[in-house]
Amino acid sequence: MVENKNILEVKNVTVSFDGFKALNSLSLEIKKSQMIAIIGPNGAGKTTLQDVITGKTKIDNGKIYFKNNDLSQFSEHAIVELGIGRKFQRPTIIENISVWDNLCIALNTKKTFLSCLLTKLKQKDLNKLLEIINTINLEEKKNLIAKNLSHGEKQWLEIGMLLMQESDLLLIDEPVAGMTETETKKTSDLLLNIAKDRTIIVVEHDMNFIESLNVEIIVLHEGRVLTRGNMNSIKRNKQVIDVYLGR
Amino acid sequence: MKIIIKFFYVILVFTNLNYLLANNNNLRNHILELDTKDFKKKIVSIEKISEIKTDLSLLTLKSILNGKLFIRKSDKKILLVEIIDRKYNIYDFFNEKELGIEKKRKLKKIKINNKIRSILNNKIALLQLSSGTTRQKIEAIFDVIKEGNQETLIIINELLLKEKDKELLLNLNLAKNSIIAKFGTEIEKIEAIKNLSGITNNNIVNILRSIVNDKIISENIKLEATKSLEASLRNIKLNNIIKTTFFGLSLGSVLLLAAIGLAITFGVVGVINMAHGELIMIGAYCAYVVQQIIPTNISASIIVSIPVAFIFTGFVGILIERLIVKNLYGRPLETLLATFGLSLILQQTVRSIFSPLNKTVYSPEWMSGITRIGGLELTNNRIVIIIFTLIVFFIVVYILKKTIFGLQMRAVTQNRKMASSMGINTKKIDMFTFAFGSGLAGVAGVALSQITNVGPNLGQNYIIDSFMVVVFGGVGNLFGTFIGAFGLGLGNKLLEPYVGAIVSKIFILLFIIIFIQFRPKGLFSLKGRIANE
Amino acid sequence: MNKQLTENKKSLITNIFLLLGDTTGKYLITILIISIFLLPILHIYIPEDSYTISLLGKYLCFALLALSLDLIWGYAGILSLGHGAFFGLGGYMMGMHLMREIGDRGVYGNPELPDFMVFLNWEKLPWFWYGFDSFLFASLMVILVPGLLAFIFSALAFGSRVTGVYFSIITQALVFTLMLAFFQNNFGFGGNNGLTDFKDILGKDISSKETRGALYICSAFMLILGYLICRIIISSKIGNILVGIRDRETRMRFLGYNTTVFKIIIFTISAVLAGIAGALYVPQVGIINPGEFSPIKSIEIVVWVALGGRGFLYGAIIGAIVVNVLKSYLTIISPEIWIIFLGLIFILVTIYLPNGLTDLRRLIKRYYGRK
Amino acid sequence: MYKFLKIFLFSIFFLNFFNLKADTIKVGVLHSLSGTMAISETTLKDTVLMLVEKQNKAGGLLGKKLEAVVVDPASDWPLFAEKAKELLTVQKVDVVFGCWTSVSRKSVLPVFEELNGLLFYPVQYEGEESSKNVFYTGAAPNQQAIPAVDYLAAQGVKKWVLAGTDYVYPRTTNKILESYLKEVLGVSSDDIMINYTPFGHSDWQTIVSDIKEFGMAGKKTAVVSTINGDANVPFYKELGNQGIKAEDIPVVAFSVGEEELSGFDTSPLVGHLAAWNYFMSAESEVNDAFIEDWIKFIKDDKRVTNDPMEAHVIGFDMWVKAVEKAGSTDVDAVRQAMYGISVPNLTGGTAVMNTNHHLTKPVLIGEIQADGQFDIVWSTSGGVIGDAWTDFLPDSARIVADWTSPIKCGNYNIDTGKCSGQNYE
Repeated sequence: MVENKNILEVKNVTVSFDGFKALNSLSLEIKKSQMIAIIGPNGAGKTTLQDVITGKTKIDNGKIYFKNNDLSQFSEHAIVELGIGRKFQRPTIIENISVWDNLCIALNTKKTFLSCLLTKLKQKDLNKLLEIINTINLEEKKNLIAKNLSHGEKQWLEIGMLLMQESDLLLIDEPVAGMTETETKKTSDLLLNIAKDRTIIVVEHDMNFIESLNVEIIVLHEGRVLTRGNMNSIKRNKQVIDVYLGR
Repeated sequence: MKIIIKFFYVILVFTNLNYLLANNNNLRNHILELDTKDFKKKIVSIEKISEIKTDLSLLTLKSILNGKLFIRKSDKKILLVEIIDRKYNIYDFFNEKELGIEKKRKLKKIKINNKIRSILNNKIALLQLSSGTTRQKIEAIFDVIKEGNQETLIIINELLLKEKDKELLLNLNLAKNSIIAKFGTEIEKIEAIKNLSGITNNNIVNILRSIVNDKIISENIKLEATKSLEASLRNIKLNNIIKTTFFGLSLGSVLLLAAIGLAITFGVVGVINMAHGELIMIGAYCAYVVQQIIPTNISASIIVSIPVAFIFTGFVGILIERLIVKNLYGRPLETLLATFGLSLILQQTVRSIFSPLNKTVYSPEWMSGITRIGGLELTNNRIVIIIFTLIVFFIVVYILKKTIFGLQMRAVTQNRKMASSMGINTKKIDMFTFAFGSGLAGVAGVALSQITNVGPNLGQNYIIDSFMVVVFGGVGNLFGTFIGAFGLGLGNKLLEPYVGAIVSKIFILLFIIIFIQFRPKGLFSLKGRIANE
Repeated sequence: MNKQLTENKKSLITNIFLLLGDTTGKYLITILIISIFLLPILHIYIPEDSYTISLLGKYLCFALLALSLDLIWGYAGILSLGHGAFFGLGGYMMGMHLMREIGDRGVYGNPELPDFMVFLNWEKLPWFWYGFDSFLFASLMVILVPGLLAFIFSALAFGSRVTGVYFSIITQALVFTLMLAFFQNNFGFGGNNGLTDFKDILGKDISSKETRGALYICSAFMLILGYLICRIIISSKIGNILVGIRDRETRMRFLGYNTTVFKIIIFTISAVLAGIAGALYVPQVGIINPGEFSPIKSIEIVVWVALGGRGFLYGAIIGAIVVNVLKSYLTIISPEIWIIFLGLIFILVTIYLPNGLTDLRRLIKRYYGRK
Repeated sequence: MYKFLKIFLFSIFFLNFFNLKADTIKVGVLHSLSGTMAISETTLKDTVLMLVEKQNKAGGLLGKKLEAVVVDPASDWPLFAEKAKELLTVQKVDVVFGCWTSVSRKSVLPVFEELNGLLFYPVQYEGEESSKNVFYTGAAPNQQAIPAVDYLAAQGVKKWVLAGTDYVYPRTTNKILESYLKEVLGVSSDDIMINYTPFGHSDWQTIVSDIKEFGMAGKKTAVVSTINGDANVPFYKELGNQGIKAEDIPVVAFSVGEEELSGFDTSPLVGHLAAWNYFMSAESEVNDAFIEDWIKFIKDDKRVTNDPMEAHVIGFDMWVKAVEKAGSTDVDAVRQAMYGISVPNLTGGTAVMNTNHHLTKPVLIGEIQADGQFDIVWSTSGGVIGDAWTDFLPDSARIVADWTSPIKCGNYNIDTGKCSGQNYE
């Protein structure tokens, strides 16, 4: 009964790179269709956490359960099929093909060689494409080669690609880094908009942005959870202040 | 009284002169007898010549051996000939008077074949046992061991008394024992054979073998001989193991030399330089050219050509970097194509400048011949090259680790952006790094000119191996290149005795392919940015 | 909106027609088809002409080879410095069949063994020569052997995430290994001399004008086929996926693509195409020997593609043809220094035309555009 | 693009009609000027050019001037075939002088037979071939290998090392020698060591020290080397370095001539042998004249002459003589005229073309001197007739070559009484 409430359970996971413990027996649960923000100083283990969840980095010990599946059993692309999507810090889209094609290849269909060769686009897929390209409001740029997009647009396109995957858990790393005010605003709207029917983990430095999202916050420090709670409680938390002021 | 003395004196002089003249006369006759196609006759007259134990007869034998003794067809005059680029400068054999230049057609060379050559060597050896340098003497002793007999034994005994040099005495004793083992009395023989036990010199081993296989010889001699022989064979086995390792090391050092420049251009600048082999080739030609400029002193020319090659190829490297590579940074695969085109050009250019034929690069004295460590025989040029390689390698390491240039170079390797933001002029570093790598290729070329042919194709034989070494060791990691080179070299040589040259090479290649599967970034992969994608 | 709809409703069939959307491809194929009808007739009716056709045939084989390389390098970003391996293997498979067809007409008149085996005192035919008497078996092998090798090799390499330069170098190691192996006389493939002295193919005299014409037609046809196959692949969704793998492999993985499998499949397809090219090449030049496995030759293939324009299928074809035509002409016009010309061209193109001759075309277009 | 292709296609077809007017006699030269074989073949190209020039100075041939057509097959065997075709069909040459390696010859053979061309092949080779369209002016195995072995045996050699590069010429030669040593000289098989190395093998340490060990064990030993071109320099250097003297273990080579020796310092190698049909040191007026011409032509008095050059000289003179005799350059007429034709060779004798398309030549054995030249220490009294099919291999012993009637074929099987192989009428 616990399981079906929590979509992701990280159970005292440890990862160390030659001696240095990036994650130090870290544990946390995340409920279904909840948006959560992870903050923490550099080296707190934010990126590593995402790496282990997406199977990019192998775990030394501990377990991670996603929808009750032990993720250590799955390879990267299999984990994706389970429904975890990841957005990198720097926008990683396929620069040399059009916006539309980027979304197409993100489309959640059978992803074997043959099916990619033979299957054509179905009506419902097409509608979905159009719907999402609207949500990330790039529809008038859909035939543009992706590398010609602005930084913000690239970020949205990548988010759009995650949406195409219909993943239940999105890991989003610093979405607004280097964005203009307006872009930041748009982005937060976009996230809140898509957060309705899926779980999202946002990793971000920009406090104002997180505040604007106003969601539960997890503070990481030295590879373990320092505390979690809403913005106000975090702001008042002494440890957090120490960590951030570096005392 | 005075008169009488004078008279005697005159007679003395006369007889003496007569004696000498007589000698020279029959020496001349014997030499003229050598003017025949029949080598058996030649042998006879050479025996006769060697019986005249004068300096002139020794000179005769030597000049026959060196192919300097000629006879003028017209007047049957005996001549010494110095051939300096196809010009025949002739001298009177008896009074060394220079007689100018003569046409080849007018002269007749006194030809010898291997049989005569070995006879001559032996005769000269005997004469040289008493005269000549220590080295000559030792060589002479080994000649004696081959076909020693009682008469040589006498000479050796004399020498044993008056020689001081330790090594010389050692070898003399060997020779003595080897002869006694053949001709001595039973007790002497056993004694001698005991002393020969464990010696790995081929001739001595053969003597022991022949004794063992001897039907009529007494049992206890045979027994002793078998013991000694077994000891020797054991040592030979041991030596062979050491030898194989040595071969491996020297092959490794050649690979390292060829690869080290590539490791730098490839690892640091991230340029796949297909013309690297041609840079090596240019280095070798530098050695050739320098030797043309100072033909008199070979050692000097080799020493000089090392910096010359380094600077020249380095300069070529700068040109390549400025004209081609500069435009292609961040596109390593394109550099591969451009430099491939370049390698074609360089090859053909060299071909049209120096002709497609191989060029002679002479080896200095200290790089030829063999060094004997106990029974072990190691070739000098290989020893020199191994040492040279190590020196070069450590200099390179020093430059990378201890100098500003090296520091900046490593900075650029690991994080170009960071480096440039720290105010390092990465463009410049790239240029000098490339030049440095090219220069090293040139140095390698000089070394290779000592063991292989200096021709337009020199480079091609090494480029692939160099790539294998660098990739195997891990791009951008000099130490990896070091281990890679010696690892592959040793592996190749340890396999060769069992499977042969070709198959061992195939195995090595397959090994690399498999190995890369387990360490996709080579033996020692570099953290951070590496020449990749 | 509707436009989008139709544009994206691409079925397999429409794919084929779509390729005629790319003008140059259209031209190429038209030329090839015309040549199929024109050249053999010309060839038979010009009595002096005995080699132009097989020369052109040879170019087409090289074009197919270049095409196969462009498929993996231009699109999936996999640079193989050892594609000659598959070309050569395909060639050897065909060569072996042709050797068997000689039968007892070898110089020793031995019905059992090829000549080179006779004078190396082979008692009996080695097992790996069995079956090559049948053309079908041989042509099956032409596809299987290179395909299988490529599959195993790439499965190993991509499976353990060998990428970039490292992959290129081990492909080079592969081709170099094959060269050394085939050079060995006791390896059973004729050593340095390779396989030669062919007599017939499918019972027809191999040097008759008709056969030559037929071989040309086959080559042209295979080239068209190869082009279509590649075109279908890259104009389908896979085209984008391959580009994705080339530019951002991690992203593709996080999109749920098993990029390894994609790479293996595409690499194998490319190898098979190369093998077929080799098989067509051998009967037209009349010899196959380990020289085809020399690493330098494999690099040359890369140069053709780069010259013609990496990432444009027709570019590869044009590149292969241009370089080899240059080779054929220069080797007789200026035998002494032609290689220097060739080298210069390589350098200039790589520096100034990053997309090869296709850039040239674009430049010309722009030039006329200004007028 | 389309335009370009159109132009290219047409030009190729028109090429065929360019060279129809023939006011000169065309001599094709098919030698690699680039790639690995350039080192050996470039010299032969120059030789032919020199001969053509000389012939033109002497008033040409049949009142026409000779014109040399040089192509570069770039050490690429299929390209050899292509270039041969081009020479014969596009350039319409009347004769071709060319090829060095066996594989290049094998690759052009079908072309010459199909188009009925005429090829003069100047290099010593493994035999086992006699094509209607090829004249082999180099040595056959019985004109090089076997006399050399006889000579060494006479010098008291009891153990033999057969070292060669792994390709067809050494394989065949060694096979012939092996059976010759065993059957004729009665050498036991454990007194024979056979070793093969890849092309351009550069690290000889192991092999040379093996040879040393094999050779120092009592019996007099000799090495018969069929090591090819580039690999020789490192091999000989290693010999010198490991102190193998010619008196201890003589090495007799079949592919090492003056030109190979000019590539390095021979002083450590004095006394090692080579067997050829010509040495630069041969004492004859014609030879001196030839050397003078050559040095004048090549403008470099360091350059040497070698056996394949002589082969081209003989071949060229024979062809000229045959053309004059036939009164035309028609291939069939010339071929008929070639049989029994004789010209002076450079060593003071005469070379005769036999009906098996091989020459009668003297066999010389020379010892390497410090100046990179050979001293001739032995030579056959008269000429030796080149034998296309060796008598020491069971399969080829049964085959003879004779291109005159009644046999009229290159490989006539005595047992079955019929011809096999592609090259019979």
